[in-house]
Amino acid sequence: MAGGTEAVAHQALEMTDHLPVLQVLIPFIAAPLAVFLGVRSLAWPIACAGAIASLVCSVVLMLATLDGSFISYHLGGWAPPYGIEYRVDAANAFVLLLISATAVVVMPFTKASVDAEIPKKDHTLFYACFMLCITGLLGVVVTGDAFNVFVFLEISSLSAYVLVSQGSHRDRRALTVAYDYLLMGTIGATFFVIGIGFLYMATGTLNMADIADRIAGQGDNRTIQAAFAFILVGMGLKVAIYPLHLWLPGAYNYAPSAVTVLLAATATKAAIYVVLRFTFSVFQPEFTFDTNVLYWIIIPFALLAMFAASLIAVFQTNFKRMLAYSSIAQIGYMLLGIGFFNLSGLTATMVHLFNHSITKAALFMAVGALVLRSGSTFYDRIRGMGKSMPLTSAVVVIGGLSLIGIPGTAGFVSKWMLVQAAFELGWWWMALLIVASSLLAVIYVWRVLEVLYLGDTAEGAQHKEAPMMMAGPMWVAALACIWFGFDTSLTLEASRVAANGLLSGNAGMAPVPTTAAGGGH
Amino acid sequence: MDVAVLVFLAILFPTLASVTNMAYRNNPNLRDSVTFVCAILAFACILGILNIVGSGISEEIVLTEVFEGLDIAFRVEPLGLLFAMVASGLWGITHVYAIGYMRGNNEKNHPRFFACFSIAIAAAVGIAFSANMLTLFLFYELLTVSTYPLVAHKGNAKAVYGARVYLAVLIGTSVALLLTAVIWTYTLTGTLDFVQGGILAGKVEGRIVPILLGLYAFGIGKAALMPFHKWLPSAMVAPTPVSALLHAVAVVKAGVFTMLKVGVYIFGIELLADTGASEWLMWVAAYSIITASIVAIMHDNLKRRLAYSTVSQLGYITLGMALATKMGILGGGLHIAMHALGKITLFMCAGAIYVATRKTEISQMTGLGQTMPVTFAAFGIGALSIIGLPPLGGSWSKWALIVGAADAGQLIAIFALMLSSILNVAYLLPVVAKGAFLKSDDNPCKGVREAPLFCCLPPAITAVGCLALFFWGGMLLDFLQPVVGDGHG
Amino acid sequence: MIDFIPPFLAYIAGALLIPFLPKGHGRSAALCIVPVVGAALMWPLPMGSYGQIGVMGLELTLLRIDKLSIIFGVIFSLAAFLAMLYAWHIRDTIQQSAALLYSGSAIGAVFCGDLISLFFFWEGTAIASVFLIWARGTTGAYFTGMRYLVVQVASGVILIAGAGLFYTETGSITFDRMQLGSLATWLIFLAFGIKCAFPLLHNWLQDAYPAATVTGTVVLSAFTTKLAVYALARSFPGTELLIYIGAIMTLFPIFYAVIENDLRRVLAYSLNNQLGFMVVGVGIGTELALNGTAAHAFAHILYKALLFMSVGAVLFRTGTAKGSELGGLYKTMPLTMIFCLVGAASISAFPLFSGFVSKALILSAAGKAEYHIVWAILLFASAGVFHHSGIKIPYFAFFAHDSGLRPKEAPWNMLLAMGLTAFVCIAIGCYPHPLYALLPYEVKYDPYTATHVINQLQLLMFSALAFTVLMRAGLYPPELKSVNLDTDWLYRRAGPAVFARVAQAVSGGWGGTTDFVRRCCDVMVAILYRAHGPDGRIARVRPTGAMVIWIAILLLAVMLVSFM
Amino acid sequence: MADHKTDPAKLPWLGRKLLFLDRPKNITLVVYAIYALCALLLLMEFVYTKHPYFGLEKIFGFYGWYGFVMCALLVICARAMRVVLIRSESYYAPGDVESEPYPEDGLDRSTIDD
Repeated sequence: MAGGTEAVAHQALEMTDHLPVLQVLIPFIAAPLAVFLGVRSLAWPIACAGAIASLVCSVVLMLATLDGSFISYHLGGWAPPYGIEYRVDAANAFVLLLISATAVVVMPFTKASVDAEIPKKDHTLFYACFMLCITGLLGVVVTGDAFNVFVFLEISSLSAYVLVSQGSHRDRRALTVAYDYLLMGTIGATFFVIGIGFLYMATGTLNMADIADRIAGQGDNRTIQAAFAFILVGMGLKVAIYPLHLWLPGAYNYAPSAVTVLLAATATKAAIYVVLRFTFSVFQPEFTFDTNVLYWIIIPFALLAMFAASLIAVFQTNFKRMLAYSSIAQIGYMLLGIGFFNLSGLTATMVHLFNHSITKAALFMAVGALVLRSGSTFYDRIRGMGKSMPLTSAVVVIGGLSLIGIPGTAGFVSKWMLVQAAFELGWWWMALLIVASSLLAVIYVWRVLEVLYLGDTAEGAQHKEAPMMMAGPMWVAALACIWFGFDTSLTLEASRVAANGLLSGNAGMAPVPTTAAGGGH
Repeated sequence: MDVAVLVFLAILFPTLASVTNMAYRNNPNLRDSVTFVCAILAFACILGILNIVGSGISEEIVLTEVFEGLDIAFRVEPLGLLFAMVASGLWGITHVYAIGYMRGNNEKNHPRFFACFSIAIAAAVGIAFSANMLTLFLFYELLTVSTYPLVAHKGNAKAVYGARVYLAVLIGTSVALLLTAVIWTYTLTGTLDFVQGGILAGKVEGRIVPILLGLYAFGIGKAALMPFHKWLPSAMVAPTPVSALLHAVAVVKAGVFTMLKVGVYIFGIELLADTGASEWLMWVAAYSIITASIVAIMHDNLKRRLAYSTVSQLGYITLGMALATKMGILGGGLHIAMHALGKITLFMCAGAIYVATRKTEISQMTGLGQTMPVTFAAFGIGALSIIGLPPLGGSWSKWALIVGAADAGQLIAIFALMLSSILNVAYLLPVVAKGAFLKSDDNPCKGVREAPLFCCLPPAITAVGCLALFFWGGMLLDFLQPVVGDGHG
Repeated sequence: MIDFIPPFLAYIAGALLIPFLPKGHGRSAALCIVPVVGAALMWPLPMGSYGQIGVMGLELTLLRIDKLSIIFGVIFSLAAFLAMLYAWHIRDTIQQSAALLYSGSAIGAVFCGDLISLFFFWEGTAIASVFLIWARGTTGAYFTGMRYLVVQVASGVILIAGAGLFYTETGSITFDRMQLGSLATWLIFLAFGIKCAFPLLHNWLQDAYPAATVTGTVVLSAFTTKLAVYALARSFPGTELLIYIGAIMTLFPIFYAVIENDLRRVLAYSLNNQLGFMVVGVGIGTELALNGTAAHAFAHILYKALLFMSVGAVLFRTGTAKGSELGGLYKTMPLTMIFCLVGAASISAFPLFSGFVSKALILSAAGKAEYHIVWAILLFASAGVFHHSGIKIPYFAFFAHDSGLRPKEAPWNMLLAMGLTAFVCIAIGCYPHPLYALLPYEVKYDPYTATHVINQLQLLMFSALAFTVLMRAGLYPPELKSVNLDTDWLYRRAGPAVFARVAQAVSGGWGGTTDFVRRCCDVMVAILYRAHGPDGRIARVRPTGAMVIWIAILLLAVMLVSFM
Repeated sequence: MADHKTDPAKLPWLGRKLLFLDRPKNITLVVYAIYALCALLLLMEFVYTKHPYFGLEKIFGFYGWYGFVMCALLVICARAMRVVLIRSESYYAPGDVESEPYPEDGLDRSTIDD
């Protein structure tokens, strides 16, 4: 299944061949369109159309790359390494699919929640930023050019800052938080760009595949090592690796519900993808510094995230904030999978990327619905809402179970892979640590469930079920959580192909004829 | 009909009952009757399976592949069929009882209660027919999650606390230990299928076997092996039908059933016997049996006492597995059925007493037997079956276990079984004796009548069942023979 | 086609049916008919084994008719009939059913041919009989019943454990002659021993029989221990150990009997003593000895029942069976007194009474087998039993000082039952041949030789003389309201005290430990909360500066690791 | 009631016949009868041939004196035992050694069908 097949690197001849760029271009065009048409009521349909179109693109791309091949698209016909190359293989097609699918699913939810939370006059702007953010995320993932990654990263980040600040209509603190987010995000981006600068210094190229080719065998080059450090730390901030997570809880908490859903489900995932890409494709896994960093930096910090962030989540009294910290903890799992540096580990990371994304989408949408009805996310305000909002609460249950990793949910699949990876390495103690941290997840999830189902309804509260526009997407995500807990043919397969590709480091210019299957055995 | 269809139907009917309960929350009679019909149909399905498969082993019925070489799949084999028969067969009876109990007690939230109850049954049937450890684990967790609302049903602080302990222990052990063990096994063998003779044979050796067994044994928290038994007494805050069916039959039996499955089909008794890996487990089980019995004597609260009795009795089955002899396994399997019927009778009687008199402490029940003869007679029969006295089913499983222990040359196991029987007498029969024969000073019978028909008929039926099992004991054992590779399997 | 029905089924059917019969004479009559039916089912069957059932790969034998089982079957049926007649006036369904089940189980046990069935019936006797104790309804009876049941069930589980081991060792579960040696047989031996009230295992007997109902005790006295004797005779004849155990059994209860106040307990002690004779007989194991055991069991059941009946009648009429409370009853209960005297004479082995013709067999066997000391002990025990059962019981109940009680004569059914029993006792004593014909082996023994009669009379009369002299001299211990310590002290006083201490220590230790752990957990949670809680150090969202520091640190760390 | 208890005429026939035992003088007679009987039995030693199992049996009047001595010893030992063993009736538990409710349904219960 892995590698081996002839890469489809060719001139763009037909419409379908332009998919990699269309993928990005469509939402990119939808954004200004939403503003400049000037009809507020049209903003949402346009955004929807854009999202759906890009989903179609990503589905086709995914299908095309599932066999382990990759598609190289030369922007403007300029051949790499001089021109910008969009390169799609299983790994990023998977993430593309994830991002665009999430965008589509949350669209109806966004409508309902935006109508409720944001003044009408800002709607067009909101949807424009929303689409820009998606554009940026898709671009980060699809591009094969290092500097282009930075550009798209900034597109998504800047629009995200704006989106977060939209929360100020509900709570003024959103502004401060957005400001913090901006500062920190910019620092991260700066580090990232410095790293790319180093790389350019060392190789004279910006094409990732080309860089990979050129730095092969230069494992002891200090410049390259420094580049790696800067890129890792810079992206680490976007990923919200544990001590660099400080922007995240605030941003998630105060952003409008729809934005939280989008950010939680996609933004950090795109960043993780970048980390993966750079760690395994640009820099070579054989580099000892690479593996050293994985073992000595990534794994400890991943563990730290799994426990410290989970503990914070345990003690939270604010549902949304709790989920934010849970996200940080779950990111720890993904990092741990990277740190394991074997096929199962990377598969676990990839699959968890996906599974956690749908889980958190479901949960944050449920939170959005709760906010809509109760006006707050604090436990004492949403007490007993399991009775008045059974559909929403059921989503919380399903999402919560997936978060814990109860079998039959998507979360279980990724946890299984992760533990399996640990066992394959013979690190049984690591397996125990993983399950121990998921016990913390049991606690924080169950606190919420108890609040929802066992608490007495707050005085005078007259809640009703969330509108269909919200409940629908929520349930799509929730059912996806269950579906992907059973049917892993898409997620696990794609993840495995992607992981295989990453581990074999076949990111060079020339198609790699054969690929070693996995590095962990 | 095809076995596959029947297996799906057997799981589907409880699910359907659950959906009905949620959908028609305002029509109690409809809900209850549909549930009852579903119970009958589910049981009929399982009898249908029995009719087709007999004590053989069916083809694997694959639903979907989750991991490489790991499916969600079902397969009917005697042990599972027995468990499914017990769980679903008793469901209908308990449902009748639950109607009487819930209405008689004016409990709230009926739809949620019955919905979760039915889902739990579906999960139990799923566990019974699982073809591999993954499927089993899936339903195992479903069972935990679906029973949590039942434990927390009353919603007061005590119930919430009890439910927390319940969840913490069950989820905690299964996620932390069982899952680890399962994945470890998978990593070692590349499969989790339940295969005659075990899958680990030849794949592991040395110290790993007992360690892995330990992860399984303690990871299966539902088997309530000490020290992970605490959830069981905690779960007694639940309404009595829950204690009766779930915490005496479905949930705990799911635990020990899993234990047996692991022993027989994952490790294989030859491996356990050859390596002696399960010897320590036998000690733990023996300890669990005795200690829980002693603790049971100390408790005055009837349900709590019964809970500890269950802990002790579950130890029998774990012990049977740990003996790693054919008779031990068969004895454990038999005890699943024998104890199920006995204990459900006891719990239903405890509930009937509660419905009729609101009394929960044994010391308050003195003299009640004079006015509640049916309930107390049923309790007496159930108790005798638990103790393992003739002419009740419990005596056969005890015999099989003793022979199994003798085969293994484990005198300590025999001793534990003997001592436990005596302790059983000491904590179960006083209830009957005091209730039926002692006269109390404060005339507790004043205004007390026999529990409503819905509450006292089901225990009477199960009590008769205990009696019937005595005569079917040999048949059951023959039925289970293929599990250990003998007979016509 | 089934051409036989195991007799125990008659009892079980009866027990299940009688709750549906209206209370009254009809039901009582039905109760009496059941043993007759049982006997009728058993009697015509030729020797051999019937009713083999294959269960779990084991072959159970429900019915094994041979000389040994027949004699016990006959006497058990007879005892059941007499007890039912004695209990004619009872209107308590539970007692009636229990009595039938109890007798049925005992008869089932006698006829079964394998250890599993034996276990079932063995436990059946335990469970059914306890209701006869509980039925009395007093707190004392309740606790006694519990103790009794625990002991009886213990005997059963030891039996089943032994059977299990035996099965594993030999692949057979036949209930037949076995050798002491392996753990399996020792366990079986112990199980029999408990029910047989071996010394130190005996106290359940003296505890339970006085606590049961008036009629219950009569039933109890007949079956449990004799079943154990039968089991021993079946499995361990000729086991020398039994001789010594039996000798001790005959000996020590008579001391207790002398100082015991409760007359039913006195009888229980004397029952124990009489069992000793049978156990010795089994231990000697010669044909003569085994005949003696069987005959003595036969006779014993009758006269012991008769004694319990007469004391029971007194209890029924006066509400007490304590020697210190009774006396002078001969005036109003003369018939009862006479029946009691018949029983007393029988147990004392007066010539022309049943004990005389049966006990002699055992003594002769002991003598022939050259067990001198045992023989002397048995002789002493014979004298002793006359002393306390033959003299003390009637004396303190019916004569002695006048207690002032003037109860009515016993009810007609009791009198009838006692009368019949007394008649059989005398009949056997006068004409032992039918009994001898029933015995397992051919009997070549004539009890009525001049030597035997005179020697026996000498022994008894001089014992009576001793009693008289001591009584006149005021040396005889008076009847006092009291209890005497026996082995039950171990489990009623010492055991609970030790257990309470241990439990206190353990639960204290456990409580302390859990408290400590809980406190540790609380502290840990508090610490964690301080750090991770919503306002905690770690959860606080700090200014951007903190973040920058972290970035710097992380960068440094990554570089450091990379550069290494 | 009082009549019933004291009036000999109301006693059963057999009871009336045995009333002589109430007089101490008669009891002494009975005692003497026992003495006489014992003496007679001792004399019987001369009229039959012994078939002893043991040498012990050949001693003159063995069964007699053995019975007497042993019984005397028995009583004396038991007396001594009692000193050590005796406890009050409520030693183990109050109500442990209890009578039927005295008398449960009256000394005079005439019917048995209650």
